[in-house]
Amino acid sequence: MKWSEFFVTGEPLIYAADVAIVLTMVGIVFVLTYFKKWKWIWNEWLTTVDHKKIGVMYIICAVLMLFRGGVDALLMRAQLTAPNMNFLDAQHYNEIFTTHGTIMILFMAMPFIIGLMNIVVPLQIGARDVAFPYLNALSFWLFFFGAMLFNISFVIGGSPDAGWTAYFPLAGNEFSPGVGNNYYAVSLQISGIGTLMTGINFLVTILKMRAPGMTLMRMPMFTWTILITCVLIVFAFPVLTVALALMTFDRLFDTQFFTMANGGMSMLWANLFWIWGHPEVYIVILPAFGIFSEIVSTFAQKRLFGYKAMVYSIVGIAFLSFIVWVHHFFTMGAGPEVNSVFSITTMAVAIPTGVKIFNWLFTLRKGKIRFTTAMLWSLAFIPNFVIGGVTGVMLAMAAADYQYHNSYFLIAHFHYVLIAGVVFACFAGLHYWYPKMFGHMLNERLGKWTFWLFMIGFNVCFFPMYFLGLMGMTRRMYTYSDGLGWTPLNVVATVGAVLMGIGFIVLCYNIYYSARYGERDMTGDPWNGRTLEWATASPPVHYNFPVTPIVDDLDAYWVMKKKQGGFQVKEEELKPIHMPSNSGRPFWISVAFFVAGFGLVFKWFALAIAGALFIVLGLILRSFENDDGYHIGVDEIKRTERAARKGA
Amino acid sequence: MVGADEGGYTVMKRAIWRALSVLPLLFLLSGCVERTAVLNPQGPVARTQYDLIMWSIGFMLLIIVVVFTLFTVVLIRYREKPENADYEPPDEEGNTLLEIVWTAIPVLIVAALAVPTVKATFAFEKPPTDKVKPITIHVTAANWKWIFSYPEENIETVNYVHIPAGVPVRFKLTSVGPMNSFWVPELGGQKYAMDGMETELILQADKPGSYMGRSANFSGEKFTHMEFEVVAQKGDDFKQWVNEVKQTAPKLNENKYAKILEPGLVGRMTFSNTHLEWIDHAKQNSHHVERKSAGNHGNPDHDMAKDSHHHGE
Amino acid sequence: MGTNGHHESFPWKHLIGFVLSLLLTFAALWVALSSGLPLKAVIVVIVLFAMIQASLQLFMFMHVAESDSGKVQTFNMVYSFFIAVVVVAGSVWVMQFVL
Amino acid sequence: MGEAVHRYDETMPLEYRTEENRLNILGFWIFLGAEVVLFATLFATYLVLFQRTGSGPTAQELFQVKDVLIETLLLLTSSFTCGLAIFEMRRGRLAGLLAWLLVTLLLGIGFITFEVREFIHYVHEGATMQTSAFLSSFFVLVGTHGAHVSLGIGWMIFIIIQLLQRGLTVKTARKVFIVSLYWHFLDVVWIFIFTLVYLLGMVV
Ligand code: HEA
Ligand code: HEA
Ligand code: CUA
Ligand SMILES: [Cu+2]
Repeated sequence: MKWSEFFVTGEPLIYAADVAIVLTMVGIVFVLTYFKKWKWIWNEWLTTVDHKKIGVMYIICAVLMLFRGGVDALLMRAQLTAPNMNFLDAQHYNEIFTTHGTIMILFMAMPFIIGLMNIVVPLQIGARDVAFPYLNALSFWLFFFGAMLFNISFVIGGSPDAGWTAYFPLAGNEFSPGVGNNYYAVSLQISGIGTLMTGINFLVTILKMRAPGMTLMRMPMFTWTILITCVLIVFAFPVLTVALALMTFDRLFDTQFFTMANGGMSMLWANLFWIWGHPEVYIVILPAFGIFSEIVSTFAQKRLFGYKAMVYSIVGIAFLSFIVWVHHFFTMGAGPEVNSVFSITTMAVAIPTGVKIFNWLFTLRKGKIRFTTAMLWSLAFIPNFVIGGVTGVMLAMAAADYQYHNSYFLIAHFHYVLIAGVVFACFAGLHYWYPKMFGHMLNERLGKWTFWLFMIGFNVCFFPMYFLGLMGMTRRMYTYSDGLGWTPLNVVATVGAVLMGIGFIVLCYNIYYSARYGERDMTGDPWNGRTLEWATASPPVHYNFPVTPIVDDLDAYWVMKKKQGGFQVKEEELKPIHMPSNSGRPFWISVAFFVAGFGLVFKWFALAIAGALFIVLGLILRSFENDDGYHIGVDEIKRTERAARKGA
Repeated sequence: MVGADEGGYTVMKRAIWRALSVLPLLFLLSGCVERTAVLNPQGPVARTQYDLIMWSIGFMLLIIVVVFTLFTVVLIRYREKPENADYEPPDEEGNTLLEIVWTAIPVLIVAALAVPTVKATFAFEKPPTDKVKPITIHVTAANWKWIFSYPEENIETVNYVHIPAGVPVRFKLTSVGPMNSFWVPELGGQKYAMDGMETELILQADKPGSYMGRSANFSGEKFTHMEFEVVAQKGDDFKQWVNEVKQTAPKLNENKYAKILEPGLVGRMTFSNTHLEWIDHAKQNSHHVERKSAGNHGNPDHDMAKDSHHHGE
Repeated sequence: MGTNGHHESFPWKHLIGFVLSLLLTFAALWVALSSGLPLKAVIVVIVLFAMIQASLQLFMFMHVAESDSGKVQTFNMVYSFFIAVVVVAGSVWVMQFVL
Repeated sequence: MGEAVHRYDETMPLEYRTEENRLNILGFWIFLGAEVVLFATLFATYLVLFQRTGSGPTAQELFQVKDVLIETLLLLTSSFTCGLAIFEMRRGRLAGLLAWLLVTLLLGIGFITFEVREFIHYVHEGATMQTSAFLSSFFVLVGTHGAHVSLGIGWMIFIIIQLLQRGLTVKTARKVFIVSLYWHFLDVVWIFIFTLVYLLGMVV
């Protein structure tokens, strides 16, 4: 391979990106060196096994990826604003929607959710950390380096361009000879392994590490949704692992799984992709439901209506999510029996989801609703998501889907559920738990600006797309001709996207502004919360709880406040606390994954093998390690607790 | 503490939701409908789909109205106000009767949607009428053009297709290379065209006219340009067109065909024979080839020359 | 907490499991190659044998129901087998129109 | 974590005595659940593709009963001896544990040797991973299982080393138990490979 092929060249946009990336890296190195922060970043962050810090790192990455994916989106909208635009050529447009979709779902929505769950779940169940802190760090770094590998494709070697669904034969060697789809296969594989480990980790954490008295039916709703999400992760991600492995084999070793000759079957890719892909969209929406449940109940100042029904409905949704995948390819011709069955199972999902919607509404009823920013996001979710949901049901009607499939009607559907569901939830959760993470609030005024700009922009952007779809506009078109009547609605959509972009900028400014001037949270409980995370200081000390809280009802902290005025810690009850040690190995193992992955992408097998050997070495070292962590003495706990509670 | 009284937002928000929910109506009432291909059915298949869509939209609007009304009422009545400062929300656990109600009604709605869906899904497998004998047209999608072959008439067109109005047309779909989707929204929904296999889509136009068709499944760089025109003609006009093509159009040969298949865009073309004479891409993937006998794995279409070796016993 | 008779002095459980596994293996072999049953029946029988053998491993050798997480473990395996059936049978069913 | 880690309950087998151990064992079970789905996906792929032989040989032409039966018996027996190892461990007998683990290891190596020979034979027949969809899915399914067994062998060796170094402790007992779960699980997978790949391939 020539250097001129190695580095993507020939486009001002790309040169600008190159320059920006180099400048950012130089900037980071400079700042770290200048402020003598290298040691700090290594000891406090890169080697940490603390679930709260890992969660924060996930969220930082997710926001960066939202920016990257959002810039992709704005570029696409710019290109589609008017007919016959020449802002992007076809090839670039194709790369951009591919990276947009992949990044938004796998490197934005997933880590955002996983970040929040890292921070919140152990606190909500009254645990000191997750079951496997070391593994948790490994999960994060695998995700991180997987995302890195995907992102460098933009400047090194070329981006994937076959859509986030990467259908064969288009994504095969014959029609995508470059390295782009190798990046897709390998980077998703690496971060997917990390996600799978997260799923196992949190399943065990939630099942085994709840505070005494917290039975399953007293678990906070967010924790419930994470539990079920982890079940989905554990049983869905292996399918992706295999699908990507087969893709890698086809692309690197000329096997015949999805090829066009010798019996290969391209539809099998679609089948496997969606067996994972459909549960995947519920993997991101169920935690969102959990976040909304927490926030709605907190700010309606009322316990969640129909808690049990809420639990059963998530279980129902999760169960159904594995038997609906064919709705993504009704038009493949698998026959009316197959289509009918999957059509009905898909529509059935509406039933448990409806149960949830009505229970939220009835939680609000008779409440005393406070319109904080977090609450605004949660409220806006309800009507917007219902629009997305019912149009999903329309898509589920196989015979009608023949008309909607792959049109902008579909694009509108999934942005309505993904943005009004997942992104709203991430923003809601961010505002809600921000004081818990950083010890200060996000500014409410700016928060509301973000909300209105983004929420209105969102509707302006995506509502017209339903009609564009009905007018015959198909997805993944880089341009369209005049005279089809699509122009006005496309203009409107772009205006909406710009509003969302402005909203996002306000959010970023809010983060900066609040860090400097934001109200500090001294109480640890700024919202009059109901669950145990509010019983700790903001931010929580590294061992979370000085003594394990005892739970005797749903909304454990609310009840504690009612009964005993809060979480009472008697100093004589303190015992030494066992904590896991930090480790740099998860970081290095993941670097090795990155190197091995890079080798595979470019078929530099020596490099790939070297990376793989390094990984094996890391695993062996771990096996022989004899590190039982360390203990925090009672005196130290006393000192820390007094300092942390000083403000209260 | 944050978030005292934001009543103003609620009012504003309600206004916005109101505006949003009338938007679709406005749209339907305005002149956009003719432009809205899916909602402008020109054949029995598209009409069945149109009916199905309208039927479902009815239910969806109902659901939206119910949810939005509840939402608005609740937000207005139960927001925190200075007057209700010492109101203490009750600790409700839930209500079984309500749970049953909002489970049962959606079950009924889903059933009401499922029945016509299943009916239509099965119906589309057969021609909409058995009074008229359908005609068959083979459709081959290639990078990035559509090739139409009329095996009975023995003619072939590229990027446009003539059909007789009022006659069911069996489109037999296949592809060379990437998957495409054959979609003529005014005549009916789409189906995939895939390499090495054949799918069937039956459409019919009510009356003469010209309908836009395009690929709905992304197939690479110039996918956007994979448009074609469907020209529906009166039976006689169609026959006349076929005869004209037979007499005037040039013959297609393997070389020329190979040229057409090369990735890229081509204009409209017409030929007085079909490529099916020498290749049917639907039968390309070697697994479709009848195996002659054990030990002879030869495949005439693909010269994946394997030394013919006897395996096993 | 059940320790499944591991305080016994002879590993009866393991031995029985092993012998049964061997029997099932040979039985499946016979059914497939020399029973002369129709193809469908052969498939049903050998898949059934495989499932019995798998549960033997799970319960006799792996003690899936053991320890305070026994229920979770059992549920986990049962559910994973359910998903496995969905994936395998579902894929075959969905794709059979081209098989 | 916390105090519970150090709770010591004499009535339980060694491997369950600490909270940490119980967490690890449950975590591993869940991992096995994920592995079930992973192999299920490979089986689904194989079953969809196994009659799509292209210009290559069919299953019937390729498979040989004898080789497969030997492999099956080796693995089945190794699963049994692995069970005996745990039995010995629970009786607190390190020597018996080591002996049976060693036997298991040897049987496992025997299995892999036969499998590699089988693969080499196929390749000599001209049946490679690139030949047809059937063979791609065959090699990847059976090969993934083989890779798992090889990994298990390596893993077991390291655990035997640790047993020799550290004796039978709460920690090493947990490791032995987990590797035994893994080993039994690979036998479960093989049962289905034997049935759905080899037996089915010989009758269809
Ligand atoms: C968070 C993500 C998310 C969520 C939650 C959903 C939820 C749903 N989705 Fe969506 N979907 C996607 C993300 C999501 N989807 C994506 C990304 C794609 C496209 C991928 C691609 O091709 O690139 C897609 C594509 C997609 C298709 C494929 C269409 C096609 O390709 O042609 C279908 C078809 O059935 C579908 C259906 C549904 C249904 C029925 C739901 C249901 O779960 C919705 C249920 C909710 C409600 C119905 C609202 C509330 C209910 C009530 C108020 C009760 C009363 C209602 C009724 C009785 C109807 N979705
Ligand atoms: C969680 C998932 C998610 C999210 C949040 C979004 C967010 C957005 N998406 Fe996304 N989208 C997908 C998932 C998502 N999308 C998927 C899966 C696909 C399918 C891909 C495929 O076909 O393979 C898709 C496809 C898709 C298309 C169809 C492309 C096509 O088929 O041709 C379009 C078109 O408008 C679009 C638009 C947008 C817009 C405007 C946003 C907005 O919400 C974005 C908001 C904007 C920001 C947050 C920007 C912030 C940045 C700035 C303000 C910086 C400005 C500075 C500079 C420009 C230097 N998306
Ligand atoms: Cu006893 Cu395994
Ligand atoms: Cu789906």
